[in-house]
Amino acid sequence: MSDQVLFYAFGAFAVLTSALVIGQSNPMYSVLLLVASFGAISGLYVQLDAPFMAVIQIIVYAGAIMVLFLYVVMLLNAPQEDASEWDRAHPLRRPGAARVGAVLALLLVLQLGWALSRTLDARDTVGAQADAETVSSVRTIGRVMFTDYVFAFEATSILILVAMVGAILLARRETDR
Amino acid sequence: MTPLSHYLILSAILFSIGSAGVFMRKNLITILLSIEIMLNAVNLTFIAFGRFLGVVDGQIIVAFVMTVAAAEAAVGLAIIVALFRHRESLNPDAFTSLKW
Amino acid sequence: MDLTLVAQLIVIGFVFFMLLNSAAIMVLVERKVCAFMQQRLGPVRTGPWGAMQPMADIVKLLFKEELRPKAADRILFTLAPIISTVAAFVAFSTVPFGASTDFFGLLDEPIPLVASDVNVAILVVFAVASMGVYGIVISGWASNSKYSLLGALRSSAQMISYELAYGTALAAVIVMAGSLSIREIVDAQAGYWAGFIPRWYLIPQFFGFLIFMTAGIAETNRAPFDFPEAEQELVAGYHTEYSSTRFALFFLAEYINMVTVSAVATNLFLGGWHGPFIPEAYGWIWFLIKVALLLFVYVWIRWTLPRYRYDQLMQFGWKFLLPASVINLLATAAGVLYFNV
Amino acid sequence: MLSLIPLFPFLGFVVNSLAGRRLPKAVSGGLASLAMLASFLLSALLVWRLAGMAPDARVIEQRVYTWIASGEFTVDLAFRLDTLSAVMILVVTGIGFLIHVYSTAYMHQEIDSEYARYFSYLNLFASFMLVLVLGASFLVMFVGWEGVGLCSYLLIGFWFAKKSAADAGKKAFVVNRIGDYAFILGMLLIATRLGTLDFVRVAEAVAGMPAEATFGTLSIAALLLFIGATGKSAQIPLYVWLPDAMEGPTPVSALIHAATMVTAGVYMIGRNAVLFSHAPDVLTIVAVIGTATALMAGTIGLVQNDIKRVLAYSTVSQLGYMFLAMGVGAFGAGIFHLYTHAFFKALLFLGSGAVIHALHGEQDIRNMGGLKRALPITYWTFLLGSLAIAGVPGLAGFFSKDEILFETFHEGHTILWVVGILTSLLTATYMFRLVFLTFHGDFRGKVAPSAHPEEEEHGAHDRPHGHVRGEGLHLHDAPAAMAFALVILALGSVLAGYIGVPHALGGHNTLGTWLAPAFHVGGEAAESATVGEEGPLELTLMLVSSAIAVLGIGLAWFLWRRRQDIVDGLAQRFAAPYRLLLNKYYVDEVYDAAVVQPIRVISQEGLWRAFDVKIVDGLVNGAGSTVAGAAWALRRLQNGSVRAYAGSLFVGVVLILGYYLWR
Repeated sequence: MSDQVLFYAFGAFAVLTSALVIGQSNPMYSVLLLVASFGAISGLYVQLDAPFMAVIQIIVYAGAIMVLFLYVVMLLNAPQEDASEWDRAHPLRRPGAARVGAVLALLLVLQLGWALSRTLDARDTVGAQADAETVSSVRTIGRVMFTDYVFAFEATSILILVAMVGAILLARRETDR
Repeated sequence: MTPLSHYLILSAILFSIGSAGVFMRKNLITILLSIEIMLNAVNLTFIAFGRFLGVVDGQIIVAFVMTVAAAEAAVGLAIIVALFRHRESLNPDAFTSLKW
Repeated sequence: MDLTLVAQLIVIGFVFFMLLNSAAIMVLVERKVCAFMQQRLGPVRTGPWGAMQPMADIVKLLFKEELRPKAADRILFTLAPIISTVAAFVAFSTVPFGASTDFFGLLDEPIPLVASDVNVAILVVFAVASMGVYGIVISGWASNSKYSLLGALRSSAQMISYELAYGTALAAVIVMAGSLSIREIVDAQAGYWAGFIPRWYLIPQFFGFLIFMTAGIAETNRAPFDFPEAEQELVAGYHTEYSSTRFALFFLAEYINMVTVSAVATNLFLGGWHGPFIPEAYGWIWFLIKVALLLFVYVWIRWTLPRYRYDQLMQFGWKFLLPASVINLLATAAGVLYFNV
Repeated sequence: MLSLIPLFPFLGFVVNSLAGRRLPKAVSGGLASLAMLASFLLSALLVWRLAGMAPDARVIEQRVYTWIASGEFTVDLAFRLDTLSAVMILVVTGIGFLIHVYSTAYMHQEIDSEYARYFSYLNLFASFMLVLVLGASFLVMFVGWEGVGLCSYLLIGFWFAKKSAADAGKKAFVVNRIGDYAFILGMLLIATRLGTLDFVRVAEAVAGMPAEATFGTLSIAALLLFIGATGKSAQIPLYVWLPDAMEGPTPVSALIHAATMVTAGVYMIGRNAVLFSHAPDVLTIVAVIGTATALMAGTIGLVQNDIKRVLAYSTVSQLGYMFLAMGVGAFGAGIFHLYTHAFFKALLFLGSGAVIHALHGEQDIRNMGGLKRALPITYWTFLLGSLAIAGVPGLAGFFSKDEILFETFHEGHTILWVVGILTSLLTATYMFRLVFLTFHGDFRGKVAPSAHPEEEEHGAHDRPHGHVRGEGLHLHDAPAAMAFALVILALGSVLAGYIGVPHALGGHNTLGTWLAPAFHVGGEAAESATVGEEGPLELTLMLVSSAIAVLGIGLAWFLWRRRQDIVDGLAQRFAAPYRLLLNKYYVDEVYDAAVVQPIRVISQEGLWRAFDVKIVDGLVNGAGSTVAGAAWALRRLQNGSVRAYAGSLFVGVVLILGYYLWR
């Protein structure tokens, strides 16, 4: 039962923080809240017997990507959203696109939930079919990743390289040329 | 143990929050953050299913997703910085023309 | 089993206590060592041989006035030091400091001398340490002052840059030990080569060790990489605006990080609690000795080497240290494949 | 081995065209000449080998590779050397070599790059000409056929800065295209009807059929081919380009527009002797046109004042002779005349070139005269050439021309024979008019002193040695290289005839017998041997034509040396005909009115103004504006708001998901 409790705790925290990320207007807070929600999600990973991915989630997402975001926020000195807006207000009370968006999001949740209720039997638990060792072993992950997924791995590495070059080229000042 | 569907519903909620954020916000950075939320929601389903089926493939795909997310963040943020240099604004509606 | 729980709690408390005190002790050591290096006496008034100096400092810090700039962001300004300190403490939580003990037979089965035993411990250390950046960045941003902001940017950039070399150096050891659990890594270093050479990874991974320590010093923003506190340029860097307890927290975090890096280095390269003359059960003594040695090296370096220039630092990190660590990793992997150790 | 003959000049062309501008004149010129010499020696060797074979089996073939293979119709890139092409390659390479040597001196005042360009063209021409001659099938021949056309265009327009030269080049090319068009048609007709393009197989196929009494397929094919020949060999109606072609450098006129290229048509007919002899009507046409051309060109040549133009018209008329021979079925005689004519006409052109060279570009004979003493070598060689072309007994022209006339008479074309005789009278007359006006009498030109500036402006170069003082005029005779060519060719035009001494004169027409097998398919008897019986008749005819030649010379002497006034008087009394001749029967003007203008109008008003502007451009612009309109419509969607895009995408997701859930 304890893991149920943990699941709900983490889940609630993740949902709350994510909601707050898009719920308020200060990008600085958004980033930090997102980090928090990542923490919660990595907790869920631990729950799913994927400690490795949990740690990687922290290192890569929280430790690298989010720092990058934080950086840009600081670099641009995080302008609040344009004054001509009603960000202080609750999302649903905004006119136009925002409200539509909220409605659509709700629709999507309902649809997905419905789809799940139709496709899955709610009773079978994640751990029902396989035991933890099969998925928690870093060794297995490494072996599979570098055998079955080696091509994807190489492709990703090239993608990273391209992204790096592109980022440097884009963020460079024109006067450098 | 927690039912698989709970995880899926949770990720569905997260995904919807992210997607709602994409066009409820008027700040490019926040929009990118929302995209990250969506990616994480997807990751969660991957890992949950991987655990459910007892295979590591889910985790591996998540690793790839993270890599792609990193690349996307790097390039996206670089673009944002470049844009911000042109217009002192992060409002996506300020960038409706392809060149100026 | 209650006893086990109690013992576990005792261990955790012990770790917490040691870390708290490490800061105090390090302050004294630092000042003394620096004084001797500069032909001075250092603190002498407070207590015999100035031993009470840390107490005095703490009292002073605690009784100072809490200052917060008007334009500062209240929440984050308060949050930043907490994040740093928590990260520092948590980082140590998975670092074992001794062999399993049964507390002189009190327990029926021995418990490991570590706050929490995880099978990916080393990654956890790494991950939590990387969380420390947030404390610095947030503090720099929240205190809304140029010096703080610049200091924060610099130090975070520095930490991120050096994290890569840091992690790669770790990876080399992991490859050799074939495990992510610090405990297993340490046990892999038990025993001797040719009867007298200890099987520490220091020997096969000497370059790894150098890289690791260099990156570690940079990670903890210590001289000669102490840009956040480059007084001449940035007053005091990211904690310029901080005073009293909050400042004390940053202070504490810095020293704890030093201790953590030294402890990890001890476990990964110096054979942890393994050593001659002392029975396995009291291995933690060896551990303490080694950590103390490394900490002394920290202080030694600080008062010996001048500070780098910032661009030099970045150049060094990206253009030398990272490639070197990668080469080291590849060489290690090749060796492991070849000798299939 | 065989393919090397055209290859040598081609290599010369490659080198000179790629590296020429960097090479000094000595190298580029010497290289070109060496290439020609090499292929001449090689040809000589091969012909020697050919002579060693059995008279009926004198053929060397080389298949380089299969060029076209579609179904059972195949064309090989093959070369064939038989008795006919043997004569041709010797003429082409031999005279070609001499003219290359001559050019090294003649073109000396060009700058290096131009010099190299000139020689690269010349080499290219030689190589194409050899391909034409050696080609074993219509298609291969056509490659050379087109190639020489191209080179002639390039070389006529060599001084393209001069508008007249550029125009002349274009004119030559266009007129040639007309002929080539007919040639292609004939080729295709043969390919479709006989299923092959190889000369031998065509000949065999044709030999199987009876000669066409009425005008049938073979006749059409032959006629089309002949039209092509008229284009290339400057016969009525397509001769107009040749006189203008004199804009090119004189050696070019000598090589291309006198010795080799223009004879391609004659060669082609000889090559397809069997085909033509199976189309008697066409043969008659050939004979008539040849004679008409000969006469007309002769009359025009009588009054022209440009030294080179006179020679050009004489070339046309001599070609007329050759076609006459072909027309009366005396293929051997035609080729014989081609061969001798190559010598003396090349000689004459080179001589005129020497004169022009000496006078720094002066071409009008009215401004010449009395150059005999100034340019002895040129004079004597030129004189020999004139005698030879006039048909004075013992010289090359005599034998070939007489053989033609005899064959004509013998075949029963008496009218043609009369016209031929008349033409030969004309020939003798205008040639010696040229000689007298140029070399005898007093110098009529404005005294071109040795003042250097003027020479510079004539672009002349001034060598210190080799200057002869004549009439206080400062001239220099042909320099060594030119003199060499002149002398050799002079010897040629004296001796060349002796390989074709007719039986009547106790000789036994070696060339005739040598050539005979080329004009028949395998077994048929060489009938040129049967000429022998007519000995007495032939002798009488010879006497007649010799007399005519002498008469013509005398007439020229009388008119232009003694009684110039008579000439002027005639010119005044018969002003209209005189102007008619002077303006070459206004043929150019007629063509311009009849062909050029209509075409221009049609293309301008019809094709350009109407079709291109209205329809083509209309389509293009229409497509453009359509796209633009569509884009204008679609642009409404592309409002550039990121969140709008995201929203539409999101709506799509929700809808699709909903659809799949509902059903």
